[in-house]
Amino acid sequence: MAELALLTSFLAASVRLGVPLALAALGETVSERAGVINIGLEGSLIAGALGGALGALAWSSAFGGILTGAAVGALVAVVFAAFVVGLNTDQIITGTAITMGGLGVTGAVYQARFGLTGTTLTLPPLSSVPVPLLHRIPVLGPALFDQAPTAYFAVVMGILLWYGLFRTEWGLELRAVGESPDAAQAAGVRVRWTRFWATVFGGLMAGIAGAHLALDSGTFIEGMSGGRGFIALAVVVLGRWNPLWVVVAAIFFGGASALQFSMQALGWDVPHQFFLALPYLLTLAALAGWVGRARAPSALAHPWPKTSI
Amino acid sequence: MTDSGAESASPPSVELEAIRKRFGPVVALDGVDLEAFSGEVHALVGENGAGKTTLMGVLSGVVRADEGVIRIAGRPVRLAKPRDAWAAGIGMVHQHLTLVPTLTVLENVALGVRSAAWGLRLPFDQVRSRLDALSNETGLSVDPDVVVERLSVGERQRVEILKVLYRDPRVLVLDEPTSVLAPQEVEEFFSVLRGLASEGRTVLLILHKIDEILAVADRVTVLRGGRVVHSGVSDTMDSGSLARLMIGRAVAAHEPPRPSEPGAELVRLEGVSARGSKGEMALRDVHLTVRRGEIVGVAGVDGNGQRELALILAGAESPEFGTVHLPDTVGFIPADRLGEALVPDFDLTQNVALALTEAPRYRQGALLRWGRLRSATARLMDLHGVGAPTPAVRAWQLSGGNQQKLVVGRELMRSQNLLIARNPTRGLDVAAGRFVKDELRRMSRSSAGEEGEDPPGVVVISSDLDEVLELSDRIFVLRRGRLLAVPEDRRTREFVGALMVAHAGDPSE
Amino acid sequence: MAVASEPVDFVRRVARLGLWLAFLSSACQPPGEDAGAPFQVALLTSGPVSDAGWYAGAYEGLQMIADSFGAHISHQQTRTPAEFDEAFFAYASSGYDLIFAHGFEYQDAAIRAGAEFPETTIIVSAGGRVAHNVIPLIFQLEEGSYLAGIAAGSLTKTGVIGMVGGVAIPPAEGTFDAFEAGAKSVRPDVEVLVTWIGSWNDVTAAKEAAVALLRRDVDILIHNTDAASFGVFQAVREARGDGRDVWAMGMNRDQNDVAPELILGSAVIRIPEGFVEITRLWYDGDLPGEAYYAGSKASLVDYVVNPARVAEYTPELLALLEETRTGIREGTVDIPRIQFVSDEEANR
Amino acid sequence: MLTPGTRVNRLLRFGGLGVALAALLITGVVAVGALVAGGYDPGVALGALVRGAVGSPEQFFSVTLVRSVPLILTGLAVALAFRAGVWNIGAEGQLYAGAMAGVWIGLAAGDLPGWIVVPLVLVVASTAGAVWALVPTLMRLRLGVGEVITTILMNFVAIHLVGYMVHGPLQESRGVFPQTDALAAAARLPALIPGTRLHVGFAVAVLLGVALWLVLRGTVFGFRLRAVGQSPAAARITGRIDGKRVILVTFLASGALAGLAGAMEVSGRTFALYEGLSPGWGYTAIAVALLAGLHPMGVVAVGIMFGALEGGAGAMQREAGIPAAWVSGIEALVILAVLAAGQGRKWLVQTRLERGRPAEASVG
Repeated sequence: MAELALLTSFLAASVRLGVPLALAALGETVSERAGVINIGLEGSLIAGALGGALGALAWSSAFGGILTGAAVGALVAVVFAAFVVGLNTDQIITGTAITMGGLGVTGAVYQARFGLTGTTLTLPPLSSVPVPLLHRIPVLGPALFDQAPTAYFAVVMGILLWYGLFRTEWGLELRAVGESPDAAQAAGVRVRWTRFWATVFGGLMAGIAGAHLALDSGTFIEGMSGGRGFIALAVVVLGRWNPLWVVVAAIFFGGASALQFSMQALGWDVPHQFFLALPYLLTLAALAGWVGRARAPSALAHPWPKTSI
Repeated sequence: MTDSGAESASPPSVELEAIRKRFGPVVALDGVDLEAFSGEVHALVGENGAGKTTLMGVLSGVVRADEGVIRIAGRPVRLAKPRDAWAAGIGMVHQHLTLVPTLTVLENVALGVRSAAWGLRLPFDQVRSRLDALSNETGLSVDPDVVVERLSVGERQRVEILKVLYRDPRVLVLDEPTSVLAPQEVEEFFSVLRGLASEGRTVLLILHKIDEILAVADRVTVLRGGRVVHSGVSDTMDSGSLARLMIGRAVAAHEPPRPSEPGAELVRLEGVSARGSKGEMALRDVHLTVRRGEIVGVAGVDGNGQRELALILAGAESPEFGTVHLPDTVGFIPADRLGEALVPDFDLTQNVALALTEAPRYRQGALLRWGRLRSATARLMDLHGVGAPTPAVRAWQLSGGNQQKLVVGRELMRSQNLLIARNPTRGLDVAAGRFVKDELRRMSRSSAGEEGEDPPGVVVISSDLDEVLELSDRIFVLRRGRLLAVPEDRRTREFVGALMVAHAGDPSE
Repeated sequence: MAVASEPVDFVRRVARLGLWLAFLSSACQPPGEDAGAPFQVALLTSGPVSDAGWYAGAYEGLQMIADSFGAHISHQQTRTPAEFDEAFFAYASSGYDLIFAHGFEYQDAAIRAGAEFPETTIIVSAGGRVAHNVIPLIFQLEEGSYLAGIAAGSLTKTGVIGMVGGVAIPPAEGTFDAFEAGAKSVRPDVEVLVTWIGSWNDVTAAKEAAVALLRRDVDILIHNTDAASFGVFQAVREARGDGRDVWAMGMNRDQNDVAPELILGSAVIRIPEGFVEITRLWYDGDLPGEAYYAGSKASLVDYVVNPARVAEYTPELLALLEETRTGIREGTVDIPRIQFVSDEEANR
Repeated sequence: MLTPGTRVNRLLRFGGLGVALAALLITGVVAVGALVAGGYDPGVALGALVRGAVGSPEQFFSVTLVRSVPLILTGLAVALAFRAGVWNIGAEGQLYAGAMAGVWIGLAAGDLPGWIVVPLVLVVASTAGAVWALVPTLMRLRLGVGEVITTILMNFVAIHLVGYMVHGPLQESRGVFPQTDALAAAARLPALIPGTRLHVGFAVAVLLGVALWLVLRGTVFGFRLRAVGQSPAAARITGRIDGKRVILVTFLASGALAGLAGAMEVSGRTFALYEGLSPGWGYTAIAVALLAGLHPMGVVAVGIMFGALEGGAGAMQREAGIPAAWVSGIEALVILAVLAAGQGRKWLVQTRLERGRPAEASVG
C-alpha cells in the first residue's frame, strides 16, 4: 500500500514536472516542423514566467496570468521571428541572443518593478482540478487526473497538434515548409508567413509554460526557468517531432527529474549530484536507445530564401 | 516578330510583352514577346543561357520580371510569387523537381491546395479519387502512398505532372520534362501532352532535342541571348534550320565512332551485388570488364542501380558481395553537378583541389600547394573553355555547361586511367553537350598520357539512350540491378530502348 | 525601495540601530556623492541581489551603511570566479576602503587582493581565510537553526522532519546539521530527511523536492534554498489546502510574514545589521584581525517565532527555546558547527 | 576588368566598416533609450563601459584581454566544429571537463617544476575536453543521433559532475568549502605582461587562432574539413574523403580547444575549481564564432570585442549602478544589432550589384 502511494506520488510529480516541458516542447515542435529551431526558447520561457506573474497580479487571477504569459512569450518570439524569418539571420546565433536578452531583460524589468532586492510575490494559485470520476481510479487517478488545468491543456494540445500537423492542410503546408521550403513555395505555400506564425506559436506555448512555472510555484524570481528551454529542445528530439510522443517524452523527462527528488527523499546514500544529473543521463540513454535515426525536418535551421552572397 | 497562327481568332491564352530580367550584371531576358494559344503544344527552345528557364520562371511566379506585361486570356496579371501563377491558372513542372522528398505522393499532390473548411481538414479520400481519375486519364500511374524519396527520377516526374494537373491549370508549363524518360516513355508522354492540349489547354514546353521538338510541338519559339529570334509553326521547320536558329550557325554532323583497339584490362567486376541507400538490393551479380581505349556505355533509367554501379566503379563505395579490380585513380563525373561533383560555395580552384588532395604533385606533406592548384585551374579553364572571368568565382555562379566542363577537365587531371561518367550531358545545351561528348571520345582514342601511355577507358552510365548509342564501343543496359549486354548486331534505338523500359524503375523489387 | 515588502522588519531594524545611527547620519553627505563621503564601501555578490534573501540582505546592508555613515557605496555582481580578482582590483585601486565579498568563494581572491592593497579591508562572508585586512564574517546561523530544530522536533507529530537545500555549500550544510542536532536533542528518534536541488533559484525544483518530502510523512519542512524557498512554502500551502497538518520554517531572513499561515518561525541572520556592525567596528578602528563571528551573542542570529503562529507552541517549548538561546549565548549549549576558519588560519 | 567576383569582394570589404558603424549606432540608440527608461544616466553608463573596457592599460590588459581568453578558445572550438558541419553546442561542458582535469593534474603534479606542470595541465585538460566530446561524437557517428541535443545534455551532466568533484574527490583539503585547493605557483600560467593579470593563455589563444587559420587554409586536412562541412556528398563522392573520420577528428579537436579554455581559467585566473566557473562561455562562444563568420582570426577579434564589452559592463555595474541583469540584455542587443547590420549589408550589396552595369562575364 505504501509502495502504491509512493508510485502515485511519483507519477503525479512526473506529470507536474513534465507539464512545462511539454508545453514548451509542443510549441517548439510546431516551429521546428516549419524549419525554425528556436534556441531562444529559454528567453520566451522566462519572459512568460515574468509575464505570468505580472498578469496574475494585475488581474488577480491565475488565468489572467496564463494569458499574459502567453502574450509575452509570443512577443519575444515575434522579435526572434522578425530576425530569422524577416531578416533571414542565422537561427542559432539569434536564438542565443534571445536567450541572453530574455534572461537579462526579465531581470531588469523585475528589479524595476519590485525593487533591486526583490520581493516575495504571492501569486493566485494554479489549483489542481480533479477530473470527475477518473481521479478516483486507484494509483493512476490521483496521479494523472488531479492536475493543474495547464496539464490537461498540454495533453489536449498534444492531440490537437498531432491532428493539426498530420491531418489538416495547414499541417501539411507547415511540414512541407520545414522539409523543403522551395518545393512548398513552388506549390503556392506562403513560406515566410508559415514560418513566422509557427515561430510565434512556439513562443506563445513557451510563454504559457513560463507562466505555469511562475503560477505553480506561486512566485517569480530571476532565472527561474533554469534551463528548461534547452531541455524542451531535447524533448522535441526525444519525441521525434511528433506532438503525441513529445508529450510522452516530456513526462519521461519529468519522471527522471521526479526520481531525483523521490530518491533523495528516500535517503539514499548516493551523492545527490548523481540524481541531479540523472535526467540528462537518462535522456542521453533514451536518445541512444530508441530515438536513433529519427530525422529532423530537412530544412531545420536553414534560412530561406537562401541568400546568394 | 511573332508569326501568329491560324488560331488567332480568340485572344492568346498566354501573352508576354517586352519582358526584361537582369540578374546582377547578367541580362537574362532582353525584351521577350511571346504568344501561346489554347489547344496548342508550344515548344520553347534555345541554348543554355538563352533565357528559357528564366522566362518560364517569370511565368510561374518564381522569378519576378523587371519590366514587361503578362496577359493571361487577355487579362493583365501580376505574377510575383508561385501562388499568383497558380491563381492565374498556370501550372509549372520545373526542371529541378519541386516535390517534398519526405512526404508521400498523395501529400505532395494535395500540398498547397485548400479544399474547404479553411484547411482544417485534409481530404485524403477526395485527393485519392481525383488522383486515380487523373492517372487513368493520362496513363501516368504511381502509388499514392509511397514516400517520394523512394521513387525513381522518372516516377517523380510523373508525380510532378500529376500534381500540376490536379489543380486543373489552363496553361501547363514544363521545363525539360523528357530528360529523365526512356524513349518509349517519351512517346507516351508526348501523346499525353497532345491529349491535354486537345482539351483546350495550352502546353508550353522547354526542350533540347530537336527531333523531340519536331515530333511534339505545334509551334516553336526560339530564344537566343535573351531575345526571341523566331516564332512559328513547326511544320515549316526541319532539324537543320532549327539548329541554326538555336545556335546561330550551322552544326557539323558528328562523326560515327571509329572502331577502337582495346588495350589492357582496367576494370573487372565479378559477381558484384550492392545495396542502395534504402537497404534494397540495387545491384545483383554484375560482371563487367573495361579495357583501355574503349568507351563502355551503360544505358538505363535512373533508379535501376545506376548510382550504385557508378560509385563502385569510381571507388567511392564497396560492394556487399563480389570482387572489384580498379586502377589506382579513377575520374568520376557524378550525375548531380552541384550536389556531388562540386561544392557550390567553393571557388573554382578549391573545386579542382577537391579531386586532387591525394595527388603528390599538389601536396607537400600535409600542405596543399595552392600556387600549383591555381595555375592548374587556370590552365584547365583555358584548355576546356570554362567560361568564367577568374578562378576565384564560386562554382554556383557558373552556368551548367561551364560547371560540367570544369568537372570533366578536373576528372581528366585526376586520372589518366579510367573515367566514369553519369548522365554527362544532362541539362547541357547542344553545344556544351557536344563539347563534353567530344572530350570523352577524344580522350578514349588518343594517347592521353603525357608520357605517351595507353589511352584511358571510359564508362558512360546514362539514361540518355542517344548519348550511349553515339559514344559507346560496347553497350550494356542496367535494369533492376542487372547488367545486360547488348549484342553488337542489335545496337538499335528500338531494341535497347525496349530493354531499358521493361518495368523500368520499379523499386519494389 | 525594495524593503517596502517588509516594512515592519525594516522599521524595527532602524529603530534598534537607534541613537548612533541618527548621530552619524546627521553629520554626513547624502549617499552617492563622492566628494565629502567619509569613505567608500563596495559589495560583491555572485548572484542577483533581487533574491529577497542572502544577496538581498547584503545589498540592504550596503544601503544601510550608506544611510548611516554617509559612505559612498557600489555593488558588482560577479558572474564567475574568474572575475573576482578583477573586481577586487577595480575597487581597491579606486580607493574603496571596505569591500564586502558576500560568499566563501571570494576567499582566495580576497587574500590575493588583500596582499596587494594593504589599505583596503575585505570582509568575506562565510570565508575561511584570514589576513590582517581580510576578515571572514561568519554568520552563526547554526545557532538559529539549532533552535528551529528544537521547535521542529517538539512540534512534529509524525516524527519525520525535512530539509530542502539549494546548493550544498558549507553554510547551508552547517545549518542542516544543527537543525538535525536540535531536533534530536528533544526527540532522539526523529527522522530527518534532506534533499538538495542544486540551485538557488529553481523554485519549481524546490517545490517538487518539498512535495516528495511531504509524501514521506514529513510534517515540518525547513529550507536553505534562498530565493527558491517560495517553492517550499507553496508545496506546504498546497498540502495544507489538502487538509494536511504540515508546516514550514523560514531561513536566512525573517520570512514569517511571507506566509504567516504556514510558517512556524524563521532561523534568521540579520545580514544588514551584521554589515553595519562590521562597518562600525572598522570605522572606530576596532575591527580585529581575525574572523568576526556574528551569532546570537550579538543578536545577529536568532530563531524568531512567528507571532501569528505562537499558539502552536506550548509554553514549555517557548521556555526551552529561551533557555537554549541563553545557553548558546553563554556557551553552555554545545551545537555542531562548521569550522570555517581553521586554527592554523586563525593563528596566522 | 572589374569582374563581378571582385566587385562583390570589394563591396563586402568596404561594407565591413559600415556594418560595425551601423551596429554601433543601433546598439547605441536602443541602449540609451533603455537606460533613460530605466532611470539611469546614459552618459555615466556608457562612459563607464568605455573606461572599463579600454580606459587604462590595466583595464585593457588585465580585464578585456584576460576576459577574452575563454571566449576566444571556446569560440575557436565552435568555429572549427561548425566549419566541418558539426553543431557542437557543448563547449560549455567540454570547458568544465577541461577545468576539472586541469585542476586535478595541477594539484597532483604540483611538486614538479613549472615548465613541466603547466604544459601537463594544458594537455590533460585538452584531452579531457576531447573525451567529453567523444560521447556526442560516437552517438552521431555510430547511432545517428544529432549532436545539437546530446552536447546540450552533456553540458548539464558536466555541471553536476563539477558539483560532485568539489564536494567529493577534489574538495579542498579541509573538506569544508566546495572548491579545490589552490594550485601551486608552478601549476599557474605565467604572466604574459609582468605587472598585469594577463597570462600566457592569451598568447596561446591567439597563436591557436593563427594556427587554426593556417590549418584551414593551407593543409589537406583543413581543406577536407571545409569540404565536409560545405557539402558532405561532394566531399565523399568527388573528394573521396572519409567524412566520419574528419568529423571524429574535428569534434575531438573542438572539445580539446574548449577543454583548454577550462584549463586556462583555472590555471590562469581562479587557480582553483569552483561551481559556476563559467557564466555560459560555451553558449556565448556560438555568438562569437558566428559573428566572426567562423574565421579563426575573426574569432580572436570578436572574442576581444566581447571581452571588452563584458569588462566594460563590470565597470558599468560599479560606477553607474547598472544591475548585472542589464549586461546580458545589452550583450544580446549588440548581437542582434550586428546581425541586423550584416543582413543590411548583404541587401545593400545585392541592390548595388543589380543596379550595376551588365558585365561581360558569363556568370549567372
